[in-house]
Amino acid sequence: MSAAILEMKNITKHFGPVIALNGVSFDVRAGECHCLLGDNGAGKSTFIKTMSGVYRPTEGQMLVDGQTVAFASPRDAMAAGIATVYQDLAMIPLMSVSRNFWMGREPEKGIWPFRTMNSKFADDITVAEMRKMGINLRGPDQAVGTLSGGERQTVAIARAVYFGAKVLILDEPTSALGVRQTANVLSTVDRVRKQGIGVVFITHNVRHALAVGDRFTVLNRGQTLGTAERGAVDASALQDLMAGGQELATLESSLGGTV
Amino acid sequence: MSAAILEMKNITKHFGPVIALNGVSFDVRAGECHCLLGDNGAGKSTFIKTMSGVYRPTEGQMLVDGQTVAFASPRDAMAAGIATVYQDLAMIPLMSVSRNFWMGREPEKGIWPFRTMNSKFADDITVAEMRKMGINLRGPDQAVGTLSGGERQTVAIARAVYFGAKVLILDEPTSALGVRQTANVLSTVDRVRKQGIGVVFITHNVRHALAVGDRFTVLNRGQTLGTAERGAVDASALQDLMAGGQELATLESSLGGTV
Amino acid sequence: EGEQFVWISHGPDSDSWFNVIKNAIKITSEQMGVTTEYRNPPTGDLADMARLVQQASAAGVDGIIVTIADYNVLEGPIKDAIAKGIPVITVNSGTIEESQKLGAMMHVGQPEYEAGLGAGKRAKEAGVTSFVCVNHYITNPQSVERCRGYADGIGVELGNQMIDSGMDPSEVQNKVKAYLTANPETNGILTLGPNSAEPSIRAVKDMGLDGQIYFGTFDLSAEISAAIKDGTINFAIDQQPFLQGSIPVQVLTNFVRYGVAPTNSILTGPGFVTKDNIELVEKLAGEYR
Amino acid sequence: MSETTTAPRPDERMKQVAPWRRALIRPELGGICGTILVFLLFGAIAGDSGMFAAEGVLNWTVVSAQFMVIAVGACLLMIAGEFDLSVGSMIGFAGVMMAILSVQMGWPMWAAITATFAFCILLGAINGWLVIRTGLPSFIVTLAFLYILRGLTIWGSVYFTRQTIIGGVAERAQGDWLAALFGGKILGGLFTWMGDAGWIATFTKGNRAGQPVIDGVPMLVVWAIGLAIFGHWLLTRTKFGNWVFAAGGDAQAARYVGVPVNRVKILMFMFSAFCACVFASCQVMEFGSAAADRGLLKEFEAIICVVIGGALLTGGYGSVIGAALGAIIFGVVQQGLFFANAESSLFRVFLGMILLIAVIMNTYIRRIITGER
Amino acid sequence: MSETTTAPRPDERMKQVAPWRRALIRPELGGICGTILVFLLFGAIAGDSGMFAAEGVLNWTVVSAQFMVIAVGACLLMIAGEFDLSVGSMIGFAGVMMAILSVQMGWPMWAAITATFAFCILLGAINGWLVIRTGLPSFIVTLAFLYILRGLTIWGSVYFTRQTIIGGVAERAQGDWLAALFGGKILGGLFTWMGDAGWIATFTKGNRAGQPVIDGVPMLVVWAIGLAIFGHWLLTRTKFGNWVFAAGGDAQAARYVGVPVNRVKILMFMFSAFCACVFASCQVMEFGSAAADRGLLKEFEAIICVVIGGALLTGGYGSVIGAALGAIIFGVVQQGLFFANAESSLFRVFLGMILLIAVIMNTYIRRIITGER
Ligand SMILES: Nc1ncnc2c1ncn2[C@@H]1O[C@H](COP(=O)(O)OP(=O)(O)OP(=O)(O)O)[C@@H](O)[C@H]1O
Ligand SMILES: Nc1ncnc2c1ncn2[C@@H]1O[C@H](COP(=O)(O)OP(=O)(O)OP(=O)(O)O)[C@@H](O)[C@H]1O
Ligand SMILES: [Mg+2]
Ligand SMILES: [Mg+2]
Repeated sequence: MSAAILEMKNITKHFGPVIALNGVSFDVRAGECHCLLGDNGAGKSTFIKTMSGVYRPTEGQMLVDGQTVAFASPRDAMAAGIATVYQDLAMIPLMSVSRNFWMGREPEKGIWPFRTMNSKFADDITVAEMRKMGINLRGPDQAVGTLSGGERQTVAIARAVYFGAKVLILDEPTSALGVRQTANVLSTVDRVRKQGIGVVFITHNVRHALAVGDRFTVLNRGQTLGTAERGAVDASALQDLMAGGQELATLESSLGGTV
Repeated sequence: MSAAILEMKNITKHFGPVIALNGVSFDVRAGECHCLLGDNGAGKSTFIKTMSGVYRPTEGQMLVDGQTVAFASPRDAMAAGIATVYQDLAMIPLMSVSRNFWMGREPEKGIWPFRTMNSKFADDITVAEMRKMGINLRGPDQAVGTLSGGERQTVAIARAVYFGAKVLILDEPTSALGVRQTANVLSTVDRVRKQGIGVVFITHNVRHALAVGDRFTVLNRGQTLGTAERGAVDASALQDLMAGGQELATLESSLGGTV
Repeated sequence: EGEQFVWISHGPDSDSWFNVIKNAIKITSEQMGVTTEYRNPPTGDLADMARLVQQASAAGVDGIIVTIADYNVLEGPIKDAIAKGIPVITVNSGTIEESQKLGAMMHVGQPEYEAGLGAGKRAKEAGVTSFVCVNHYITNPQSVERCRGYADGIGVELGNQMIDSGMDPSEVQNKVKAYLTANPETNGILTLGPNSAEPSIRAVKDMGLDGQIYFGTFDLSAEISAAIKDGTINFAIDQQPFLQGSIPVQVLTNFVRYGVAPTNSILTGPGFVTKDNIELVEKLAGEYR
Repeated sequence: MSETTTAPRPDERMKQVAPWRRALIRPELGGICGTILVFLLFGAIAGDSGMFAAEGVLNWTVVSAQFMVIAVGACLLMIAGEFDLSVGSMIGFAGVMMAILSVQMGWPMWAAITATFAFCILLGAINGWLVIRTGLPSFIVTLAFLYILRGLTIWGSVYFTRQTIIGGVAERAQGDWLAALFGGKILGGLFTWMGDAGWIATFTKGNRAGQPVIDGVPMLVVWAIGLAIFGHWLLTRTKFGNWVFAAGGDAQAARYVGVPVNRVKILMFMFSAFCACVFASCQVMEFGSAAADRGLLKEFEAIICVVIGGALLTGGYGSVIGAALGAIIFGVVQQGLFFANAESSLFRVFLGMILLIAVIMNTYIRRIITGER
Repeated sequence: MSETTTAPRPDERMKQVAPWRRALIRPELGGICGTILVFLLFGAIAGDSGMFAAEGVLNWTVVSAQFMVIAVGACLLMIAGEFDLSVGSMIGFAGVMMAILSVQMGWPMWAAITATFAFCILLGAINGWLVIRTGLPSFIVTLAFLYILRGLTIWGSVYFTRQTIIGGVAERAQGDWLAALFGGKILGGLFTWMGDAGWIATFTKGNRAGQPVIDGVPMLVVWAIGLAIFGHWLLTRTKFGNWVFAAGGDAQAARYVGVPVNRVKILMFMFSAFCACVFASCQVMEFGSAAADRGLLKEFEAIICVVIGGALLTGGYGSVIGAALGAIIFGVVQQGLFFANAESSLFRVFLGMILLIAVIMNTYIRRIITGER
């Protein structure tokens, strides 16, 4: 496969007394879906927030296309082609879908100092992009607060995809979704990957990971337990890895191995 | 099996112009786990909030132990033995675990007007109950805000179980949880059921449902699609039911049926 | 008959002093058979007061009575009203010269600085060397004028002898006590009205200094006149607000009806109320005095 | 997510809502209704008092314009999720600073005005910086500045002039180009012509007999309208406006997608300070004096205008047009009560009532918009 | 969820925190430090001015007690997630109502006081009910009441008495048992005895020479201490206190688990009104007069005390002891500046600074507690 677009080396992150990440290395290549798995509190969200410029790593190195970078803000990361769909969705309920879609990168027209937002253009693109994802909006000025959870998720993904990211990071996009919505998100991931974008997919759900992942990295208590290629690992092995492989056995026998 | 502890007949609920529930019937018996499944926006949360006294149904009848009831507030429902663990957890981050655990039913000592909270008793019980669920607290006065998501979930469940509910309602308790935490919650459900408590378990995840459920009711767009007994239905049938059984097929083929 | 006048003051809604004026206006209006509206800027903001003058002139009243709280602010609106042919009488604060410059018919009142100066001279005669001026509405320019006049009368520079006491009576009382404790050489007090005088009386009495300290105040109230009687307060500067309320209404009525008016301004103060003449004013203090 | 067909189909789970009802749903609706109501009301009770003659109109227009200037600043800031209790103190401070610099220090007027604007905007930036940096609610930080600035104003004016009122600004402002921008009047010719044509009343007696009762539109009114238009344009038409909404709606979310939230908020604090300075300059230039008590409680009045105009106290929702209408309502009610000869101590009672009624109405409207209940 | 063994094991992902540092982490820590600092400061700069002699102590104690009475009410209300800007107007209103009922209407004093308390508490309940019922922020609702009550107070006192200061209450209160509960002094005998024994200073000149400088502790101080103890007990020891925290921390969550949030909030509004009435009664009984302008800006001062004392403006966190310490800080600073002969117009500047420093310190402390950053 191609060289890594984004590479993180030995990332450490402390929050005051809390050591959230303790030397994590990770990379994404173009056109692959790299799954990041791990239990609650393993540090997945912290790690991807480091990637996307929300936090600065306490220690460690980040490389984009082989160049060392240091993001001061999410804006920098976006400029470098890293788009993120956060677990907490980063949508503003009282604002319209179109305004949310374009937030932070509003299209403009006219000349300074009379530059205005190109609302017509923004609305058209929003409606078109949402339709591509299978959502028919009542109108581009519908408030996001009136959308369902699944619909909001889709706006967030559509936004990231539209802005032509090189790397798309999805933090547990399926955890609150129903079956149909989940299938939709997974097939979107698949579609995005085929466009040559590197996808970082975070989930608790081993089956969702296996459905779309090319590589799998498991985080545990702030450290990596290693990376596996697709095919080299199966669901139960991953599950054991995530759980630390201990008392799960006892539970599984009583519940029939269906977790 | 025994008679229903809680029975909901033809429940309708409107929010202004939105018709969230359109005639849903449902019942729970002692010692069973009745799973409520459905896609996003199907009305699951609305339905259980009706059961637990948060909303009043627009129309329809509720019976507890065969008696018609009308809950004016969550307090009434609790008094009738219905305990709920909400999707949004109903925890107060700045307050201690012990205060959260007892919130709304603080143990008291002394005589009026000098009744005070029995903090010692409250703390002891909290620590003990949390230990039963497998959590060792730093101390009962640790703020809930410093707990992980899984730990908070456990506090909520421990609280409901401790207060000796006849019916325990869990709204998507596993959606944000890791593998180990999920297993823990499911085995707790199993334990609770064996104590003769009726459990209403809401989830998107067919596998989690099948692991513990005795009966399965699927909601779709505010209406029931029917109730199935354990053994009479398998994972893929349920999944089809939830999704409305349409385009899922195409997705499954491309993704390998692993959703 | 039924002429419409307005009486515009600078006192905020809560200012108790203008009550006597309101009462005077009411009585005089009834006597003369006219309607006189009393108006004031709710927070005492003089810019709002200027709007009131403009408003009255827009409403085309038959006469305006206005205090010269700040010459600069009111100059424009008053001149406009006069240009419109509305007779204007200035009252209360401000000087006769200012009144004439504005082109008003006459001035009825008491110039604040001079009143303070008079009080200061009196205090100097009594031997006051170090004083405190209890200012309960320091944001109001007129109040500072009074303290400044007083200081000049005694012949000292106004510095931190003027204390920002606030309106709350307990705070005023305790601030005065604190000041007197920290500055035991103080032998004169000036308060600027009932709001600061009443708590100060208590402070002085609490400290056993009643009669020991030369205490002057502006304006009258029941408690102030009692204090004058028992010797706690040496003098009160009475600017006879009743006259400020009443005379302009009479003059305007006669002017509008019959075209007659006095040719000179009338100074209603500073009149000094002391133990000697307190009997007269005691009964009516706060309501008509 | 409920449909994957391309043609929108009405959702069977939505009851029908009349389209006219939907069209009406906008933040400034409350303001519009309120304005109409207020004009009808005073038209009825004070119609013959001169309130709606040229001079009366100018009277309440000027008062409304004053409110509008600070309401526009407060509105944008409130939509950005913060508010500023130091506006009133800032007005007093700016006026006194201008007067001290020009009258006491002898600076030319334009220099005094420029320096005051620069310093006050800097103070606004400090306000904003503290709010951002400490994460404290703006209520607390700006409350501290309310006291600090008022204290400095009183101290400064007493220290430099032994008075709390500083006159003589008018002489210094004579012929100054920048002062004219705040204290001047425009369209004087038009009014003279209208007076001559008999369209507006003229003085009938006194030494200005024959001149029209209005000799021009004060620059304050021009500023108010200009600021309202600018604010409205900024908020609804530009990228920056979108960021203002975003910063107030959910600062964290906005930060995640790359909106420079801190910069937006600090800029809005600076804009609010700028508006306070415009207010102070117009007042000082018009009246020729500054006083330490100017602007008392104006912060509340600004907030009231904004809230009457439909903005949400918690940020992320509102409209500058609404705030401007709120200012008009406030101004008309305040002056109208005088025209109607109402007992003036009841003014506050009315004000409180109007505030309550207006916000309850606005809440109802907003609930319809967002569908919340 | 990281362990299932029973013995707690230190988490390897936590750095060690010194136990003394943990023990210190409590909401009132800021208040405690602030109080110590303030006493040290004034001990240094005003130690020889009589500030810490018996009389000086009583002086700032009384001022602090006043603040404390309203701060306790504001604190509980703020922890319950709301605040009340109408406290100041309520103080004025209660005083005038009491005076009108007793002096003008001729009611016996105890009846006037009781009726006033009942009516004001009812007003508090209406405040609370409106906040709950309309879902509006309490800032707006109580701002409306700030205006309405002040307007009614002025109008009422002028209407009934043609004055805005109503005197003569002292005579009516003479010998009234309920009035004594607010206006009396206690422990007079003790102080006489202490004066005779030479433990406290006696007057050396003036017409009270020989008497001790203090003739008793005003009931106001007793009320302040009593309310603070009651509030602290209520908040930390009772079930209801837990509900107060819950209502302010997350009203929705509290409602879900059956806490009667609405009742809690309304009761806290009523308690805040009660405290305002206590303040008003003590003042009216002590000074023998009521005035329409009493209590101006007291709402801010109450909020400042509470916030200095470590409570969170957004609710759910704070301590009554902290608020009481905040009141002491406020009182000591205000009076101390006079003892220290500081330029009094700078008082507001100091106040603003202290507020800022105190809240920044408190925020730092709270962040350590919750581990947020
Ligand atoms: N801002 C913060 N301050 C202090 N500690 C934090 C902060 N953010 C995260 N942590 C801690 O860092 C650890 C990792 O948290 P993180 O949210 O990254 O986990 P996660 O893997 O995303 O878990 P989940 O699956 O529950 O989303 C946790 O112990 C958490 O408590
Ligand atoms: N308070 C409310 N006001 C208006 N509409 C509401 C309200 N609560 C829920 N709804 C609507 O009712 C429908 C059912 O919502 P509900 O939350 O019960 O779904 P759910 O099955 O729990 O979905 P999820 O799986 O996403 O939790 C949705 O269309 C939602 O938008
Ligand atoms: Mg996470
Ligand atoms: Mg739900």
